[in-house]
Amino acid sequence: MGLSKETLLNLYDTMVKIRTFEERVGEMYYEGKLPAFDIAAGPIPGEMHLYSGQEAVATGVCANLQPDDPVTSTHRAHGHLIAKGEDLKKMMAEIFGKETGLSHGKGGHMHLFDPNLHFGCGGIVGGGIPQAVGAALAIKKRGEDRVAVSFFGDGAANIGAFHESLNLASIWRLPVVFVVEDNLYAISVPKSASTAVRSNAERGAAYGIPAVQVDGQDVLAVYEAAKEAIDRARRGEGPSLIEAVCYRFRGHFEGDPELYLAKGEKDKWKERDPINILGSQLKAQGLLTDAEAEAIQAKMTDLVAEAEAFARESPYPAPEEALEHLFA
Amino acid sequence: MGLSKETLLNLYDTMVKIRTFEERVGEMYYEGKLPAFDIAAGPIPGEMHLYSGQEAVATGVCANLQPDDPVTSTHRAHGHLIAKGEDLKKMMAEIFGKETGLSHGKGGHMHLFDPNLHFGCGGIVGGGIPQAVGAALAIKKRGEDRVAVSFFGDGAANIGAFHESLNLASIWRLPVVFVVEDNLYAISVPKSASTAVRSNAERGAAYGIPAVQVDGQDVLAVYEAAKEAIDRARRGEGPSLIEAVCYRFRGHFEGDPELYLAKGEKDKWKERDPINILGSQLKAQGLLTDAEAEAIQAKMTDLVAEAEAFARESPYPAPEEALEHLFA
Amino acid sequence: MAGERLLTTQKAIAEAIAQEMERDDRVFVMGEDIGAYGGIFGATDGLLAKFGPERIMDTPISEMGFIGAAVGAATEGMRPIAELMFVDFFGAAMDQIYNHMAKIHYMSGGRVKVPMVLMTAIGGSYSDAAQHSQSLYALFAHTPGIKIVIPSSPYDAKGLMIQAIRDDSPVMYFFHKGVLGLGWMTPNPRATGVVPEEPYTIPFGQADVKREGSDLTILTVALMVHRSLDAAEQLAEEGINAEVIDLRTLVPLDRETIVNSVKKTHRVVVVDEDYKSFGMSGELAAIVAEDALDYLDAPPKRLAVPDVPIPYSRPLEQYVIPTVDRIVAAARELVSG
Amino acid sequence: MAGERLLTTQKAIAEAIAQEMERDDRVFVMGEDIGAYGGIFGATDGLLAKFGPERIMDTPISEMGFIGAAVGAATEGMRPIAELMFVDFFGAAMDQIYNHMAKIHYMSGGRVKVPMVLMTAIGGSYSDAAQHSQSLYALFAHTPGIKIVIPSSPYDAKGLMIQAIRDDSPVMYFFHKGVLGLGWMTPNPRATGVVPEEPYTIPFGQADVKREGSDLTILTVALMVHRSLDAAEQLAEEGINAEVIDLRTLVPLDRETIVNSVKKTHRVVVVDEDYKSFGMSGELAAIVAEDALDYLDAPPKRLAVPDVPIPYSRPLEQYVIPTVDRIVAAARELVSG
Ligand SMILES: Cc1ncc(C[n+]2csc(CCOP(=O)(O)OP(=O)(O)O)c2C)c(N)n1
Ligand SMILES: Cc1ncc(C[n+]2csc(CCOP(=O)(O)OP(=O)(O)O)c2C)c(N)n1
Ligand SMILES: [Mg+2]
Ligand SMILES: [Mg+2]
Repeated sequence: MGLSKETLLNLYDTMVKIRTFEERVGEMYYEGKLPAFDIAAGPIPGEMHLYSGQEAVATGVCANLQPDDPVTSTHRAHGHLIAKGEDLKKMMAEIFGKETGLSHGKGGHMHLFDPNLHFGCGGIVGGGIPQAVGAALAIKKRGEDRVAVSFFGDGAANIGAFHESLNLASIWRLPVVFVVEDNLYAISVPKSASTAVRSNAERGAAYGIPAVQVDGQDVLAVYEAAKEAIDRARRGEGPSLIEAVCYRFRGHFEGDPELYLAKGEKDKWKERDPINILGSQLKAQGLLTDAEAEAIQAKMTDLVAEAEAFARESPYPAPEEALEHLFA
Repeated sequence: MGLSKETLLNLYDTMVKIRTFEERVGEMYYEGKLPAFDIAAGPIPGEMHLYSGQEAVATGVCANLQPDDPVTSTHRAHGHLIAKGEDLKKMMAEIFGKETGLSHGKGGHMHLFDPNLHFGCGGIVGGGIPQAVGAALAIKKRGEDRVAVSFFGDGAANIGAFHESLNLASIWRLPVVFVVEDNLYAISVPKSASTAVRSNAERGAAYGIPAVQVDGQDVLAVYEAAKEAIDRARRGEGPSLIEAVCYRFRGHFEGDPELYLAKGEKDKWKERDPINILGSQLKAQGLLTDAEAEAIQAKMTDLVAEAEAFARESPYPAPEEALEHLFA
Repeated sequence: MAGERLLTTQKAIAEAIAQEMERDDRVFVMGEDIGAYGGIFGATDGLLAKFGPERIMDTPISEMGFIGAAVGAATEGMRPIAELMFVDFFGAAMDQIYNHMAKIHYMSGGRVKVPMVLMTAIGGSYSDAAQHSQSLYALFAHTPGIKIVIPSSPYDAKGLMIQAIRDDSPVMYFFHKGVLGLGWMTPNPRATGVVPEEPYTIPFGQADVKREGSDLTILTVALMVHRSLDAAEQLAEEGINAEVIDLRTLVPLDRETIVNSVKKTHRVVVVDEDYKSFGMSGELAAIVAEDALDYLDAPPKRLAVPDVPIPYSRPLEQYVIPTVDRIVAAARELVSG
Repeated sequence: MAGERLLTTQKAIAEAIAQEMERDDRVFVMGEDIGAYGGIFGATDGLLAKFGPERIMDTPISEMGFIGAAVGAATEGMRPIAELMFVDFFGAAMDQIYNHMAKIHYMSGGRVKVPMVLMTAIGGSYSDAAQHSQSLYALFAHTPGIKIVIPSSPYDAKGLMIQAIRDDSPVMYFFHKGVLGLGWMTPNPRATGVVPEEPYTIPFGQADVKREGSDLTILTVALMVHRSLDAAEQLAEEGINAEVIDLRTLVPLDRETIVNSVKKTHRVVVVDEDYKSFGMSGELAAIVAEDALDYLDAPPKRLAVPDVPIPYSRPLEQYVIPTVDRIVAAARELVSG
């Protein structure tokens, strides 16, 4: 495809940023919860779904987006929001439930919103898909060349909202790209037990929507497929579907015993770490040295540490604020 | 296909029976409502969706079914239930809201149930589809060779329940046949404005389900496609989808101004009346004379008149019965 | 007389939408059969011809999809009106209504707005049976984050619709089929009334005392306002003076008007076409008990659908949905008993 | 001591299901992650190994589909148990729950039975935020045709689950995450208790007086039973004797026990983890006003989520979900005020 060095290094940066954020959140999550795990305790209470392993998908797609392109995401949203360009401090503060967070602590890890980045997500599987269609409808009505993207999982492709949304997007020829992140599981249920076709790309035809399956560990493959789909949408040629086959390196959520995995399965996938794949390519092409890679990692570690410090030092919202923001 | 004369005449009989029933209901519906139409007045209050024109679909499918094969239907259910073999008296009494009706007057025209015929329907588009999947699941669990059928419209194929149900039926390889009655409209919205594919048969592939489109005005074509699908299900080879292209000869419901129809459209379709199509074939093959056809019509007129008399003479339920049957 | 133009409630709603669409090009309508058909209950009658298919959009039967799309369009700055043809179909869309439309503003800490109207038809009494006759407003009033509007008159219908469209929060607007003045419904003289031509708004949270009285308070909404007014006329002949309060919006609720009326009359009956238990009638009785306990001369009474689905057959349906006669009887009992 | 076996609520539920599955081969379970995972909240823990994948069926994320399939299997004579992982997801399945599961028996004039159990997790207090912390039982209790069961103890959980499975009507069985005794939730000693090994049933419609008292009545369910008992202990130290009534089932509702208790204590507070308005707290206050008005020494009090979505941040969440301290304060105010 001949991407510029800058673009390639940006992709690498973003993936490292996401991974670093997620792994640090994953560590902090257990603070205060052990030895007898108490989900309500510690600086980060509640459920926690991390994105480690899937970085190539968010990164490859969002590299083609502008800040004002609407994105809807899922319960596993950190990676998408970081790739969209969010300030880590506000994100982390929200995950800590602090006043300085994106939603002043009301949303939390599963409900990250930023109107400046036109980003929303939520904890209901399939919930974001119709909303991306609606965002695309708004774009089309205004005659803009923005494009909406909806990220969701292989599991979500079996819920009714998927069907209705793809059909609507097609009949109205909307500028929206549906990105199925096929990480092989919906919690413990493997795709083979939940999905009547091998690839959701086969479902595009049921809506007259161009659809492809790509290697979701290969950020360049994702980038290319996304570019094609997003450009098509910007040109007013309607929706597309991309299924990116990927893998999550942590449990469905933190604390997942992962008893449903085959022995050695995860290790095998870790050999296809998206960061290493791009890193090796860049190094082979002389675009990245080991020292540079270390510097990138160090930079991201610092950024995440700053975000952490910000979140820790920020105050909690006053309890009575619970009653605010019900109505606009 | 070489159907026996008996089978062929049964198909003819059933279609005439449905048509006669529907047209008479359509007449009686206006009793007491005019001159200023009042939907709540007359012997048959409420909405009324008639099946005239689509008789070949119910008839061709149900001719392959046994009384204990579960069927779920829609708001336009009379035809399916008659084809399934229901007693017209109890049906008519229910439509009149009488104590002697199938549901003692509690259900009405849109909610016809008969556990003896394993028949259910309802007024929510898409509502019956998952229930047919569940019936098929029960059959499979018991190792029976029964088969479940779900009838629904072209409009219903765009609701989420369709997607979820077809996927479930496929992954569990259930004995269920999905019959899409494509009568070109969902109320006023033409299929072309609602459906991203030309035929819902194209959607079978999204679930790995064999799917065909047939001429829904030709009862023999429907019979043949249904036989293949139903036999496949009975053999334990899983679900199928049939889209039957047909046309409703009356409005969506009684009182529909039908302003959305193209001029002359309905007349053209009436030239393809399913009863006439089969009638001509039978006559051409010497299996039916004009006199026999008239006799069949007379018999059905009598049957419907008997049902009408029964319904009219039956008492209304006592008001307090409204409080009964909430729980089993 | 000038300004004394008469309209049906249905036409008042359609006019409100049309005027707001003219004023604000972010407003558009989505729903099933709202275009060529004009909406099954006429709420968009004539609008397709005026505004074209880009702004009056017929949808497939995909309630989750198009109501969710309305949410997404609203968060992107449009002001959609979505029609759910009958409230009874809410189950096909409830996730978007409940977890998204109602909650996004709050979950975003007030940063994202969802300015949309979800309008829907409610009510029975014409034998449309268990899946097409429900009222259900209490179910949505129980949901934090949705304003609940239920007009009973042409005048209120127009003013409340314009208010709803201009509101920056999600509003559910319930129109009862029996108050619309449709040509094919049971004739209802109260469904036609004076409606000013120019746009106007009616603030939410202001109950309307549709009839003043001193002997008891009737709290109600929608078609039951009409039946309560009819009942009040009959009661007046017996010397019983009923005050009839049309709540108009359940969220926000005009607690003050309710409580003051009961403090004045000392007796209250809630007349409700929704199911009885865990709904509006309980909430209102509870409010009265909380705020006017010492003023009550009799226990609050509740007349509502007695916790069964709406049956089809006419005598059965008439047994469960409050009628003028039963309102009269309840009021009489309350005052005398 | 013989028969004094201790179990957590979660294990009591799983045992109840297992025993009924052994007794009746029409019983099977469908849901997301109920097989190898054993259910996110352990309600089917160990059952896959015992009964195999034909009877413990993992489903795709297709709530409308598989809950509708449970309805269809039930009408065909099976006795399915469907798990909706969190009640918050009901919106994805509500049409099948509301218009079909709840109504088919009635609409068929009693001819078709829908013997199924829909079990689901409720409740918050662990920062799972707006879409994973709701209680919502009132919303389903408002729906005619569903029995509503909400156990708070291991003993009740087993007996009520067996009763639910044997019932010929649809039953919704709500287990609060905080009463299950899960190893990864905030420890709760009341989540472990004596549970007989043999199967037993507890009839629906019988509230359980979990603590007798004379000064006020606390009406509640689920985790709020535990918090109310904790509050009652604190109140006892102050000389206030609270009666704590665990309603156990909302439909049918044990009106008699409620009313008799209030007639005895003359004061009532409803403690409710669901949203305040148009819900359980209103219904119970209304019932008390209807049937025990003259016995009330003070207006009924309602402690519930103050009509906002459940916020994520700990101090915010603790502000909206009733805590022991706030129950104590409300009771104190009620008795002294
Ligand atoms: C409607 C709904 N059903 C079920 C759940 C519970 N749940 C949360 S995430 C999840 C699995 C989602 O799988 P997938 O879509 O593949 O995304 P992944 O977690 O693999 O990223 C489930 C079942 C939910 N949140 N919403
Ligand atoms: C979930 C739901 N949405 C909308 C409706 C209103 N409605 C009743 S029938 C109908 C059209 C159905 O079209 P189709 O499925 O093609 O069946 P047909 O009427 O043509 O037989 C609509 C929109 C409904 N009953 N349920
Ligand atoms: Mg997945
Ligand atoms: Mg149709």
